[in-house]
Amino acid sequence: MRIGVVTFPGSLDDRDAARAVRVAGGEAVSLWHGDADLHGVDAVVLPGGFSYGDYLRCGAIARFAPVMEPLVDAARGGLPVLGICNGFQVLCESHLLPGALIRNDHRKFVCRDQPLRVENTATAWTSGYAAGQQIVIPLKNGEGGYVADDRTLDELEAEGRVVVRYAGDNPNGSYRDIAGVTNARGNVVGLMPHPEHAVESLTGPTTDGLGFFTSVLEGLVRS
Amino acid sequence: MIDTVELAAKTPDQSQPWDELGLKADEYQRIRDILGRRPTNAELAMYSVMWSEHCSYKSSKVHLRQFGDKAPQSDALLVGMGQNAGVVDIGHGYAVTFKIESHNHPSYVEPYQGAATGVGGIVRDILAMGARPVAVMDSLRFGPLDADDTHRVLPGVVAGVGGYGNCLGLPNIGGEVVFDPSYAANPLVNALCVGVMKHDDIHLANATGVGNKVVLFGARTGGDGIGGASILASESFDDTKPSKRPAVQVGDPFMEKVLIECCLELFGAQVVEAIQDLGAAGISCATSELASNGDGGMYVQLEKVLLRDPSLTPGEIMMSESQERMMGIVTPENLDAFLAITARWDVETAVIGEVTGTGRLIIDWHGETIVDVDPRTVAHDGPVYERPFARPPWQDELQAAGPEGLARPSSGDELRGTLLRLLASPNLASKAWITDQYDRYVLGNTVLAQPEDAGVLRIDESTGLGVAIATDGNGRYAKLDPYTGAQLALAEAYRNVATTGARPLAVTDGLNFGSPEDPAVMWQFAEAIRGLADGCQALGTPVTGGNVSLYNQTGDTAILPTAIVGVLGVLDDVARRTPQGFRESGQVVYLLGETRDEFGGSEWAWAEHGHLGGRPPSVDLAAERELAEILVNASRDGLIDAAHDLSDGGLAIALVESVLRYGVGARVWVPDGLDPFVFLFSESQARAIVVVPRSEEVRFTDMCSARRFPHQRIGMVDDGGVLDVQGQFVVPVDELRAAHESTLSSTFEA
Amino acid sequence: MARVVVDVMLKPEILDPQGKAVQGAFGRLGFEGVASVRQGKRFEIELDGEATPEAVAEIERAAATLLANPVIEDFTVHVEAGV
Amino acid sequence: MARVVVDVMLKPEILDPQGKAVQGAFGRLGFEGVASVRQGKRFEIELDGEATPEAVAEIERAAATLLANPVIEDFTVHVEAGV
Ligand SMILES: Nc1ncnc2c1ncn2[C@@H]1O[C@H](COP(=O)(O)OP(=O)(O)O)[C@@H](O)[C@H]1O
Ligand SMILES: [Mg+2]
Repeated sequence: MRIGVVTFPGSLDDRDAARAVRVAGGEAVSLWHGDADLHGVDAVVLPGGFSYGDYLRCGAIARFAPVMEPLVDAARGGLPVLGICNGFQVLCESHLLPGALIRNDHRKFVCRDQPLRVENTATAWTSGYAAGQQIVIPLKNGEGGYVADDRTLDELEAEGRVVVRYAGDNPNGSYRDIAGVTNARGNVVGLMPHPEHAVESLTGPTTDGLGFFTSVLEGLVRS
Repeated sequence: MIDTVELAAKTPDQSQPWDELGLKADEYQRIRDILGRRPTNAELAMYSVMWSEHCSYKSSKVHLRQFGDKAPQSDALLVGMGQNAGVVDIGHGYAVTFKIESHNHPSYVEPYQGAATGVGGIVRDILAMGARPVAVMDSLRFGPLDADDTHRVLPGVVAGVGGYGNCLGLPNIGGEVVFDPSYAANPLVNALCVGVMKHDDIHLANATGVGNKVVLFGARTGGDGIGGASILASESFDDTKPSKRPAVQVGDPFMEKVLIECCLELFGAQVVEAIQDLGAAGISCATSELASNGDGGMYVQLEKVLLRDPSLTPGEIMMSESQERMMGIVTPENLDAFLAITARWDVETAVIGEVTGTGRLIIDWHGETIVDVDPRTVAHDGPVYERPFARPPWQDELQAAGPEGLARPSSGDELRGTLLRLLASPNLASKAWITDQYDRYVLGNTVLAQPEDAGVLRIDESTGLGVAIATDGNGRYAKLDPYTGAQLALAEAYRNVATTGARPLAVTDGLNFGSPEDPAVMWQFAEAIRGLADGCQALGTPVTGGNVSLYNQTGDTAILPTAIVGVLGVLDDVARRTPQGFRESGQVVYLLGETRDEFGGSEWAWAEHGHLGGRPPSVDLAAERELAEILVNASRDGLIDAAHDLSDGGLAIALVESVLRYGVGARVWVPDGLDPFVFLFSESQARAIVVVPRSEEVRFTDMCSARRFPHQRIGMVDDGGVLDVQGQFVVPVDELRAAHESTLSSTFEA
Repeated sequence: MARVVVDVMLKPEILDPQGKAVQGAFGRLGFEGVASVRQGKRFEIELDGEATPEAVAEIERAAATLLANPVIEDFTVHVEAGV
Repeated sequence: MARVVVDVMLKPEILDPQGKAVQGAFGRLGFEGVASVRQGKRFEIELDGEATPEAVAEIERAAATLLANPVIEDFTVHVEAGV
């Protein structure tokens, strides 16, 4: 199974995302921001980093990259897409996911090992987890506060579209402790914490993040 | 009007502001002698900045030579001092380059940008060697934690280090934070970068090959950091210009990230002969160093430089310290391919000149020659000072006022209170409030990072080959005895690296001192270098490069003499690294090394009594070597599960740090014949604690005995949730954690 | 040459951590009488030519798609006089 | 109740990476005729009472110490009409 990893100018965790795909048993395909072609991949990861320096707003400029045109269409057509950190911000800016990410409430960059609760195991990227499972993966960002208006939040809750929630202290002021959400169809998932940094016990705090990548690979095999 | 070479020859008596530019009368005269005429404005700017202390090392050169003269024989050194950074062979065809750079004064003026551009600058140095930067570290010194100025400077510096490094995608794998009144108004911000390449990819910044193109690429040139040189514009030639250019350089880490990828693609495609980063003195420095390191000359058309501010004068363009710029030497055949790569990365590029065979550096501005010099006279043959130095008269008195008379805790309760207060003291408190602002995960190769003894990186995924790096420096020890103090910094960094299981290989240093014009400071400086060079010889770890920062003082008061030493070590398989935390109940804690009654310069004397006097702990480099071998062998053979070196605050602090890592408990007993206070808080060197699984105890102790290295069984790891120093006191782990972790956050979150 | 200014502010219902922090700092520094502080962005856009209605309409379009995120932000556009 | 606005911009000679990035995006998105973009901050400060000269002077003092970094930024303060 071929999973594309997009590199925007300023993407940082693209190598890590590709490594995670390989560790999970998939083939990682690099996709270039300026190339409006998905090269037939079976799923796409938008990695973390500071695309365009996070200038203006995180993800605001990357959203207009040529690669995003086919990506947005494919995502609407059901292609599994995972946005991690900056990738989540790009998905929100592209309106593939609701809400937005703003400056952390403590106004600092924060890097820590973050406990999360997996709330929705029906998405393409979380089917391998048990409902309510607690996992620990790295969180690292300056603008990770998830915000949306009350109606949107209520809708997300009602439809079970909150995918992961911060467990323990809320690290950034995210409304309703939301760490990640999905679209209605469950193929597009975005989250601030970094599952790709928790796939090897040597370099990660845990290997709890691997499930995101094995979930999508298993789903692709099944279909 | 532009001051040309022609005009300069005709107007020998034209007065020039050499004084304001920081040149001495004899230096100005020497420039006239070299040129056989007065310098042009642009030449004056160029010489003044290249002959400054910062660029020319004129006060330090005579001492720094010892690093070369005394360098131990080492097969590992591929490129030694003198280039942008030294290069070390780590095996399997891999080479590593690393270096420290200071950005002290700019970080005081504008903490965020000063620190950010400090990180940016050292990363470009590493990149220029042909290496991919893979991690950064930061070594910081501030005034007292409760000083107003620290509240202005520290958050900005930390945000700047993080803001730049995080955005560049370089994990921060370690550093230090120290508070001392001497750094008030003189904070130290030293950044270290480490890069990796294959042996074949090493590039030296030399301009060779007549006809090769000189290319400037990256950010546009603006008025950054040319405060001094703007004197030339405002005072003598063109009064209509703004008299003050911004001295503050602003960094654009996004530009630098793109520049890194672009440069690595240029190297990889083999379309560039050499790349030089632009740092201090900008184009002046890059052109004169490239030409001087090469075999010919260089011709530059300065008007081809792309400008952000079109009002800059030629002198200012040459001096500008705008960040995120690189200069490349490209053969004419490769130029198109070079430009295609920079275009792909949206990096603006201008061909500004070429390599010549004239032996001269000639710079034209719209067809008129404004610089015509022998580049060596600018870049290499600057003034060299043998500044007078003398052991200060107060040194004896300071050493005589030892810590012997200070009141010591004796009861178990007093020892307990001492421990809790020390844990919360600014220098020993957890630095997590700071390091949590740094990304340590990016690139996915960080095996150990803060709060471990050293940062450990995986270099090669297939073999597990990796490196460990630690930086250390103790200005209080060095104040008491600069020779010993520098060796103590070296010994600690060396020990920290070995503690993780890595074999120490090479050294970089950041020497931060007061004014070299003060003979007492110059003595501290000379002694520190002598100590470090001797120490490196004894440990077999050559100095590969470093940085000197002088004039760190307020009025007549210099900062503590601060030699920061970075040691690089290699691990054949990072899976074997030894972490610092206790984890498994039932394992045995050993103390390695000899504990003496040593409290001169200690954290205890300082934090509890505000006392600094006496002698620092004694150095025994042979013992350090022996200890390192034990730690490295034990890690390789799987004899130990955890290790932590002993340094500031002694055994008690190390124990707490190891216990807190995974929140276990430990029971410890005081060995017979040792005073509990000395056991817990002495700062004797060449010591570490290790945790040995029961099954390996015999093999481990046999190894220590065979080497006649002191080792004592002092405790057990347990899951009781307390630190129990038997017969003395018991403290719950939660109480230890609260004491350790609240100091910085309660200060800066108020 | 003309200058168009775009001001972008977070919608009132969205938490503004920076504004809140500034407000807190006002209090600590003894500046009295401040009921609330909101922090937003100001873009100064220099045009090559005049600020014709068409040029301003273009900037308005840019503000709505790029400079502001309509999910959380409101914006205003105005031509700055006398530049 | 009155509103005082403080606009903070980087000094003209200081590099503005954000403005540069926005300008680049303008170009790629096909917005023509933009010579330069600078990005700064806008603070909207609601006062409890009227914008008396004393109150505005207070805000000006705060702007110089708290809202702007005088090493690299300039600021302007004005009272917003009709709030
Ligand atoms: N400014 C900093 N940047 C990154 N890491 C830091 C910094 N300051 C301290 N650390 C890390 O915190 C841990 C504790 O620091 P310290 O007590 O100085 O270590 P040691 O005494 O072993 O040298 C180490 O892992 C160190 O690398
Ligand atoms: Mg240590």
